[in-house]
Amino acid sequence: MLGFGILKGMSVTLRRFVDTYVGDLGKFPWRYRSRPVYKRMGITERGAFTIQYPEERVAMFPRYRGPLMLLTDPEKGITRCIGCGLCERTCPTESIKVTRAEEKVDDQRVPETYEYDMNTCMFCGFCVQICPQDALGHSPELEMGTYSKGDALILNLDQMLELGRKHAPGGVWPLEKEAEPS
Amino acid sequence: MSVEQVVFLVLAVAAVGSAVGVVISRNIFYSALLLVACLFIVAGFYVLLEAPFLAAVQVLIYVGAIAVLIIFAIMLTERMMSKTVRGWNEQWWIALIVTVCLVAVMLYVVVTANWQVSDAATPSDAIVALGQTLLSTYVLPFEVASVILLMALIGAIIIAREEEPVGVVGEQKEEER
Amino acid sequence: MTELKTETITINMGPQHPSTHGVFRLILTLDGETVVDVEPVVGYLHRNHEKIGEKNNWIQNTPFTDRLDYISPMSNEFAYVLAVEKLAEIEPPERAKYIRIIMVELNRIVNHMIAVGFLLNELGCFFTPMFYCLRWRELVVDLYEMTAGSRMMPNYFWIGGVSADLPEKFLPECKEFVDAVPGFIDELERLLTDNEILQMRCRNVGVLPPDVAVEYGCTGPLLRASGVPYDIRKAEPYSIYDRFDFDIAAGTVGDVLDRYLVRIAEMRQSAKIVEQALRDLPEGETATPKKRKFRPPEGDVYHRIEAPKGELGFYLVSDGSENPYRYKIRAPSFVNLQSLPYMCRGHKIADVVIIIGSIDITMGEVDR
Amino acid sequence: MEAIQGILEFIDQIFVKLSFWFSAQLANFLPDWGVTFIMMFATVLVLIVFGLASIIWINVFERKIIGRIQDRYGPNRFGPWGLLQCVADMIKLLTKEDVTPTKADRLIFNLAAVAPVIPTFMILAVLPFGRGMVAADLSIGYLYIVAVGCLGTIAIFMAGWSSRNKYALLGGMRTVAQMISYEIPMVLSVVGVLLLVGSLSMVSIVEAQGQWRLPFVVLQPLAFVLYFTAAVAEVNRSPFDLPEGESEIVAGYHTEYSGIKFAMFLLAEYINAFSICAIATTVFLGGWQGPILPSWAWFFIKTYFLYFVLIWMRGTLPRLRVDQLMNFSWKTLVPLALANLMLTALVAKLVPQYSHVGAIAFLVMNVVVIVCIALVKYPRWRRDRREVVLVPRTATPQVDSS
Repeated sequence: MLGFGILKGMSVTLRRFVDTYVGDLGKFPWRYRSRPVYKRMGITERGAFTIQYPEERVAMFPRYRGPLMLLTDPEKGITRCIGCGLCERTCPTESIKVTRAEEKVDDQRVPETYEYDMNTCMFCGFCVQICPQDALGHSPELEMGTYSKGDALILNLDQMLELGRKHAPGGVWPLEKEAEPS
Repeated sequence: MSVEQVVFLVLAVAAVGSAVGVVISRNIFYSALLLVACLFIVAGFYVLLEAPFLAAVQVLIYVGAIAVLIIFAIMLTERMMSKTVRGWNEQWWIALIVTVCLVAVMLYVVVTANWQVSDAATPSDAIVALGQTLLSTYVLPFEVASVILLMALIGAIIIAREEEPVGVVGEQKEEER
Repeated sequence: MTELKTETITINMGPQHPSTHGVFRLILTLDGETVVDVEPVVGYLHRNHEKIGEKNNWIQNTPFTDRLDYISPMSNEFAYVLAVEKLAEIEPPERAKYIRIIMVELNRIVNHMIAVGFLLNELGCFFTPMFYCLRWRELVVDLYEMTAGSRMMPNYFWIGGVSADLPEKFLPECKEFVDAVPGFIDELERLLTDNEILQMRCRNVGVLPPDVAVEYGCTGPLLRASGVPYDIRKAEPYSIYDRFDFDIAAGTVGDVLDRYLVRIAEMRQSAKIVEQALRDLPEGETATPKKRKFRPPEGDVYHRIEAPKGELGFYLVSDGSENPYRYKIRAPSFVNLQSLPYMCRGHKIADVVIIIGSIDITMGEVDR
Repeated sequence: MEAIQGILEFIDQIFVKLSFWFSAQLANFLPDWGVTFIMMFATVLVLIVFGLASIIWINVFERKIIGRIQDRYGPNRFGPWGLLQCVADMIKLLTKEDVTPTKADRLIFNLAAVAPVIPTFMILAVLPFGRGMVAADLSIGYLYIVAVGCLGTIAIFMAGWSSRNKYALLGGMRTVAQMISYEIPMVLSVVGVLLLVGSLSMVSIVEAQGQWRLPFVVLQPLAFVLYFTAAVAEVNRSPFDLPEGESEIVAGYHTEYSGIKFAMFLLAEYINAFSICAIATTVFLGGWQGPILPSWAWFFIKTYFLYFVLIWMRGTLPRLRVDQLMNFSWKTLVPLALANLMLTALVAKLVPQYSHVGAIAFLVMNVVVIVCIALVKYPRWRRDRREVVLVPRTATPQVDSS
């Protein structure tokens, strides 16, 4: 009636407007936090909520389902994968191809080739859950952009092992278990 | 030749040119736009005659309102949008006769009229004087004009009104089902 | 002069149009700005979902259901998983049941926030309420990511439980979120509910009388706004909905304003349910042991849930093999969209946009 | 003390002095008419450069404020604090392909892209930016603004028609209907002020407020609200941005325009929005009058404050519908403007001018009008309030589908 509703609404937006500046003051003079922040923003926190991406980087949640990586057993120094191919069979989009090597290493079967096609992967996580050896994990990688689709997004065995060594030196997934001292 | 005369000549040529354009243009939308241009140039004449008030009113009413209405009407009328509207029809000779007569009368007036030249300077507050004159000396014609305009408005509404008001949305739907 | 003859113009609204919620085409016949007829054209996003479902085995289907109504993935999974569990007679653990309820109700809040936000955006609020709503959606998808690992396509529900237990930080953060929801909704209402322009725009626009709504098979907030308090959570309680105390919001007129208000009221009720579920959450297992494949007995099943957009049902036929023999989805958006031409006729072109917004469709679900 | 005043005076008049100095320099080697001509040309150039340059900050200003309202930062990547964002946008627009649809009427299509910019710059000519800082103090000031303002209608209509696009046509039709309807309350609401001033000249309007020692917004608050509402509609800004309502008719009349031609429409829109704020400042907020700060600073402070309100409204309010828009103009704004005009005339006749009694009388008059409207509207608003029904427990409802 008579614009009171309009004024009420405008008071809300004005408050938000002022709040963003108050929030900025809180960050002063480090407007861009350079270290990764765990919490994207507080639930009751007010103020601007955008993350200034290249400067501010949010740490991924430990369970974040990124591209697959093959985990390495830190004690043995070889991968945990035995090349059984269960992941290949459970994958709904047929993105994984594994072949098993003829000879064993350290009394353990190992894969000869592993081909993971990120073009078709839907990141459902079935392969990780089904793996009997717990040899697969999701890497917290998120900048996997390339200039072309196709071969650039197909990872082979070495690349996946590399990802695993980089992100999960302890050789366990989810990464929250990694943090636990055991 | 003074600056005023040069400006007058330019304006006059532009005005006549656009007026001719209105008549001979095949595309009726172009005609309408040229009419706008013509009316706008006429406002320029008023400025030249040191009657800025009249110029502003000319632009406001003729360009801003009437010309827009004309364009609106053209655009919303069927078949007017096509680019080849014929410039004449069977009655062209009647129009020619009427036009010739009109031109003759106007020429006669122009030639025979006694054009008075006033030496008095234009009053600085012409608007105030104009307002006072309109509401004192010429109050009757002013009021009559407004009444006539009002009648025209009401008449237009009555003619355009539909006899049966369109039902409310809900009612229409009742029938459909 | 009884009637002025006017010419109608035909306008293609979509497939690329800012406010058709995806690739959706409307053929509008307009008389001036008044809509004479509407013909919705769907199918631009068709991707053989049901056929893919027959090719996949029973377990592999869950991540695909996320892609149906991508605004509320948890509800889709919930419906599918419940249907398979009903078919195979699997009973998930208690804790998993509560976790599911928490997720699905959070999902309802998110979905309604998106619906309300986009509706207001289509009313011309230049993204402000939408950004406020998206901010809150962000909080919920953070909770999803924390738990399931993915924001939009969580693939969290399993046949026989959920894929992982809740992480440590989930409970306090979820509690904090649920406590903050009513405050946020109050702010949203203060922002626009009393706004004169919104009231003018939404009042008596796109009225859907209750009997017509039932005839069209509308469900969800659309039906409830028309004044039919029908909610599957109450009408035939599935899972453990009979343990919670909540109300059904129903409108009185059935116009866009009512749908807006009903959605807002439902958000409050959902927050209430999550609160109760968090309070009663038992300890224990969250899933039956995982398998790669399983074979349900022969037979068919139809299970429906109250998804945020309406009745979401899965009809599954099993021939005892690893794959479903038939996999059919009753998608609420698709059915609710049928009432669009009825609601639009006689309104202005600007109303068509907000009526689409008030139905709350997701093209992923309509076209499948 | 006097020294300070002298400095303030100098800063106040710095632009005027600059222009005198410039013309004096010219007079050294040019005849009289040459100086006049060059000064005219220079003034026009300054106004145009001002108009173009102000886009650069107005645009960033607008986007940053909208961003802040929406809990975002707004542009902050290009230049310090993102201030050069507009430059980047301009480069993008200039290098874009200039598309003309095949079916479009080429001549008018191209002409229409330029046409709306001309009247917008013409309006700047009569705005007093500071004490003595006006390009042309026309005796018909406000009438000139209205007359020139209505030229934009035709340009937009040309754009809508010549695109041969149905969305553009709808947008064009909406624009014309809207602009014609809102011109009337816009003019009528200011007439009350003109009545108090007794002149149409923008400079006299500002000076009259100096004589009252009050801005007219105190004497005519209702007129101010009416003017601002109508003017916002006149320049197609939110919540009256129907001609380009992006959720309904894509982009309205400039749907088919791209690249530099699109930039021209944008330019016209921003300068128009600036102009209405400047006019409102001049007519209602006392123009360049204010203590201590130089006059032009006051003018810009007030104008940009109003511009902020404009952006604020854009960030908050939903859009009206076509028929409601027309209703609002003809059934609300016009009658109120007329009532305001008649009451103002009455009060102005009864009370002495430039007095406190007069000011109080005007204020009381406005309060009475507003209270009357409230009394009429309140019962209906109470009746129309809508709330949802909460049903605690139901079985499957039985619907009578007969």
